[in-house]
Amino acid sequence: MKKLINKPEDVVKEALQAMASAHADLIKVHYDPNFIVRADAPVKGKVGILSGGGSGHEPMHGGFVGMGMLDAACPGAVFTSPTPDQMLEATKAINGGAGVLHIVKNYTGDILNFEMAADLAKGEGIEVEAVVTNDDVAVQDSLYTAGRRGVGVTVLAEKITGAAAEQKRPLKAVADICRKVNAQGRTMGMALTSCTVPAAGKPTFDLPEDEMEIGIGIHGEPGRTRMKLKTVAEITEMLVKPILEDLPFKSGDSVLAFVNGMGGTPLLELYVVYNELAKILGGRQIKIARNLVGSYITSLDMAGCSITLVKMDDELISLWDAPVKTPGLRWGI
Amino acid sequence: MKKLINKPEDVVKEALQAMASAHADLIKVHYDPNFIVRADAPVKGKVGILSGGGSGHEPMHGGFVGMGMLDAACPGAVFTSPTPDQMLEATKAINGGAGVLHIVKNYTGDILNFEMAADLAKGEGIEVEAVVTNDDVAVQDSLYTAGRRGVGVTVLAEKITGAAAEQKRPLKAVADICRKVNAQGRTMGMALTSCTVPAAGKPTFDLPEDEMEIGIGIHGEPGRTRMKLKTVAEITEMLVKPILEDLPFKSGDSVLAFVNGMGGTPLLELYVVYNELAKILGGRQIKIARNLVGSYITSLDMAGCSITLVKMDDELISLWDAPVKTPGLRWGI
Amino acid sequence: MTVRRDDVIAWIQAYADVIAENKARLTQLDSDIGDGDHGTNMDRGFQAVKAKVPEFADKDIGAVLKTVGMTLVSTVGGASGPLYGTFFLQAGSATAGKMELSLNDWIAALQAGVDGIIMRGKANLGDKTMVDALLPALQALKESASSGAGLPASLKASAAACEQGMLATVPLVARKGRASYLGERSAGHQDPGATSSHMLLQAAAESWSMLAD
Amino acid sequence: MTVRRDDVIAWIQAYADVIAENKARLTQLDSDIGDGDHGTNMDRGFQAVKAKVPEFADKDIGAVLKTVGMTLVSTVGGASGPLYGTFFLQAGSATAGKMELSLNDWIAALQAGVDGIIMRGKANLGDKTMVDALLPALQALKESASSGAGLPASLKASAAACEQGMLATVPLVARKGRASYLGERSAGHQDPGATSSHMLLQAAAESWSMLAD
Ligand SMILES: Nc1ncnc2c1ncn2[C@@H]1O[C@H](COP(=O)(O)OP(=O)(O)O)[C@@H](O)[C@H]1O
Ligand SMILES: Nc1ncnc2c1ncn2[C@@H]1O[C@H](COP(=O)(O)OP(=O)(O)O)[C@@H](O)[C@H]1O
Ligand SMILES: [Mg+2]
Ligand SMILES: [Mg+2]
Ligand SMILES: [Mg+2]
Ligand SMILES: [Mg+2]
Repeated sequence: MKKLINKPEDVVKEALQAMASAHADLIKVHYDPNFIVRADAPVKGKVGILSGGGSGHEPMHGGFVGMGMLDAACPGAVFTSPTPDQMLEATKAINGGAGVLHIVKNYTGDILNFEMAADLAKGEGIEVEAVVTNDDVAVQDSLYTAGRRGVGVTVLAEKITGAAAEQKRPLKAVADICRKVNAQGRTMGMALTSCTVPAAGKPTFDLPEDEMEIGIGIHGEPGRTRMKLKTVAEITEMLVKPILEDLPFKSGDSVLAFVNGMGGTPLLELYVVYNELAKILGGRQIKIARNLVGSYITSLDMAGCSITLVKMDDELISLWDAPVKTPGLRWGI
Repeated sequence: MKKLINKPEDVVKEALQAMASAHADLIKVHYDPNFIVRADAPVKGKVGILSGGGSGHEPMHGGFVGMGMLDAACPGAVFTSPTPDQMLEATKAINGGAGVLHIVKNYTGDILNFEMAADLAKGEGIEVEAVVTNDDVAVQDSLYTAGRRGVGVTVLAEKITGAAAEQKRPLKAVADICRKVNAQGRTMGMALTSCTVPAAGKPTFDLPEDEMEIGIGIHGEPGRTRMKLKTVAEITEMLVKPILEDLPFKSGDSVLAFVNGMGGTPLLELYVVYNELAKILGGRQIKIARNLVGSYITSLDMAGCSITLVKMDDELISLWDAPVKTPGLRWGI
Repeated sequence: MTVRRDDVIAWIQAYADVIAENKARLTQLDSDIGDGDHGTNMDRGFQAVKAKVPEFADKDIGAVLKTVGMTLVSTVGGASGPLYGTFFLQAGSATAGKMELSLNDWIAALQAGVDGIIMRGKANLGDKTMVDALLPALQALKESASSGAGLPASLKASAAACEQGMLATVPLVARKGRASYLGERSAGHQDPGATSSHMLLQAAAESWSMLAD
Repeated sequence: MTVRRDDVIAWIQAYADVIAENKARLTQLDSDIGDGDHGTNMDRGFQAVKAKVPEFADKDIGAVLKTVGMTLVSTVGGASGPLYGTFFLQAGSATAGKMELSLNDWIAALQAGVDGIIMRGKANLGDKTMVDALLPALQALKESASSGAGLPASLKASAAACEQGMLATVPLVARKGRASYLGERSAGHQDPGATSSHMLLQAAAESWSMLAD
């Protein structure tokens, strides 16, 4: 295993310490239980937004804490949902009196832990709503599975919902914006290589030098199908088609297009993917109103990418454009 | 070779097309000869800043074109210096009447091509100055080599110099700021894996599963020494020590600390490196006044990192803090 | 023939050691059809439980099991944290105030624990989860008890049925948890959670096998 | 016994083909001690030159060589682009207006080209660069000419000396270009630029070997 680490079990804690010192102007880090809050939390009268999940997806979620996005994030162990006690303490720390929204990716672990946390927080008199993101079209037959995974849309939903909260909209309205982004968003991902979980010490799956996995998640789960490596034009088509058909996205739609790297893929290649995506969407008269290209929701050192499209309207665009000031995403301020 | 590409020879052009469409609000792309300019170039009365070099280092340099940083960037083929005709056209396109500064990384190819371009531009009546960055302490005996390579400092110099130019300082003063950042900056890098040049199709060097290279550049050149993999605490110490001794950095100094990923290393690990760096500098009473953690000057898909320190004063800090609006680096606006 | 408070603690400690020994194996099973952390998760949780033994060593069995549950909830994370956490919390409620357990008490505790897992995770038999190991174990325990067998024999029967249930997960296509994302590709692998559940009841059977009648 | 304009063009075209065939080899040499692009760089440049042949096929030799130089400068990049570009630009200046070259004209052209490379790259003999192949070639050419040998024989001697110079780069420690960063680790590898330079003069010797006396 080739990683810049000391002991596998210390990676998360050490990264938190680094974030605390590197971004002291934006965030504060609490330990035992671990969570990251924006430096000025709680913001009075504003809905607090909490997300969280296993570590290994950096900059998500800790890198999205700050003005205009998340109020707090709970990092679990690598690829392991955080625990209810973390979530409860974080919920209390960001409750500015207007309630707290939990943005939860649809994984059994995340759902169960956030449910327990919400029950505990409500028991302490805090109003809590939860929105579950489940945008991964790679998961078919969701009746026979734990349902679609929450992936790329989560990043975009956190940004847009954060902007709505910043306008001091009430909890229900903020949660509705988040649900809308999730409902109008779809993602599909692929891997060129497996990732290696530090504690496991070896790749989660083996992938021969000439093969790739289509329909992977963000935890080194193998995808649904394995096939010979193809050109990026063919790969992009394979990712976009099920996305477009699923919502469906139609000619004349405006979208936010997000090309995401899985952690081991350089920006150069992500731009090459974006180039193909722009061609495909252009050919279908779908307008890319806004875009994001980079590694924002990663899977440790996995090479590969995901594509997310969210159908946008004027309100969502103006919320996307609103200022954001976090370690991982920043503009307008 | 596992890459998200079509044909190796088309990668650079396709990435340029993607940047043009993804960042149409910030930049424009010219083809044949290839260069990227900020959307509002030339800015009247402002020194134009041009950089460039081989592709494969994204976001550098094209991703740093925009308000507060570069006016133009010339991308060469992967790891190959661009050509004088590109540089000449870009120089003309950004000349707002106050002259143009070329920021050149110290590689024979870049030096020779920029020299030819400067001669041609001067021939057309444009005032040109060149600053060569050469911050790589891995290169010893610079008398017996082509001299120290320009690496991490280049990113920081482009940001700080761009801010000075934005204040409409004259060419000589802008060039002096750039020289000062370079003179006060030092970098050292290491690799966990080789990178793979698309046209070559296989890794530039072989590195066994339990070994690493110390003192690498940003072009897949092997480093000066190869050794068994160590903990990140030991690695960071090995990178920082020669940096500190070389300038030297002393107790009481303020620095801009830059932990850079080589393209295949996830942000999580870069934070772990930053954590070690902060400990080492803290132990020596060197203050981290500002920091940057991320993959900004990369070497395709190489896993590894570099550490750059620049000694800062109040002026440099305020130039660093000044607004910047580029695809790759953005704050304050 | 009863299980005393110290026997319960001995069982928990024995299980923590079993998990530590089998950490890599559980993680490997989870790598095949999940995200490769089940061993690490369980080990983190049960090491924390072990460290807490001094705190609950003088409490009643209900309190012991509840503390185990709380500790798991706040240290394991993932799917297994809330599930095993709920198991112990519910088993603790069912045994509140008790200093020793009869066979019937143990049946009630296991019933409450398994009900808790099903209530929280909503898995059905055949979904390829820990439930596939636990439900047959509970069933066998009840049958053995009603046929008049004693505690050690019933625990043995329960662990054996648990093992069968665990092995029976191999051909199944997962419908719950991460493994479900693999669809048909999840068949042919043993479920990690079912495996750790079998280890739990196996540890009970072994740990309590020589209890005085 | 002279080299006519069409012979010069034939040489350039033959060299372009040699480069295309040896692209992988040159890139491999550059991977060992550089950045693995020398073959790709040279091939990109000489394919562009080949495409331009129709444009300069009716010009004088000086103009032909200058166009080759300009094309290399604007398509090769890296270190070799300005260096080979300057070589051809300077050789073109030395042969301006000529429609054919005597042996002495060729000596003058090669001298100007090599001087240009040294002026631009500031490499000394022994720095492990193309200069280590080119200087001995120039020297041998002059010696052969002054000993009275004809053009084909002198070209052969020149190419042979060039090969020796190229082979002599193997044990050297590089002091210029990217290979210099490797320090001692650059020894034991043949310099890619010296290799492409040898191919250039070898192509001249072969291409012009059957010129009528
Ligand atoms: N809904 C569920 N009900 C019961 N057990 C479940 C459920 N979902 C998952 N499991 C169990 O959890 C195990 C995985 O646990 P673990 O790997 O620790 O958590 P995660 O899946 O979050 O990484 C599975 O093998 C399965 O037995
Ligand atoms: N200063 C120099 N003078 C002469 N030749 C040089 C010099 N620097 C490099 N070279 C030659 O250039 C060759 C490398 O060319 P190439 O790989 O195309 O460019 P780059 O080094 O920019 O990647 C070397 O093998 C060497 O022969
Ligand atoms: Mg997990
Ligand atoms: Mg090169
Ligand atoms: Mg798991
Ligand atoms: Mg080269």
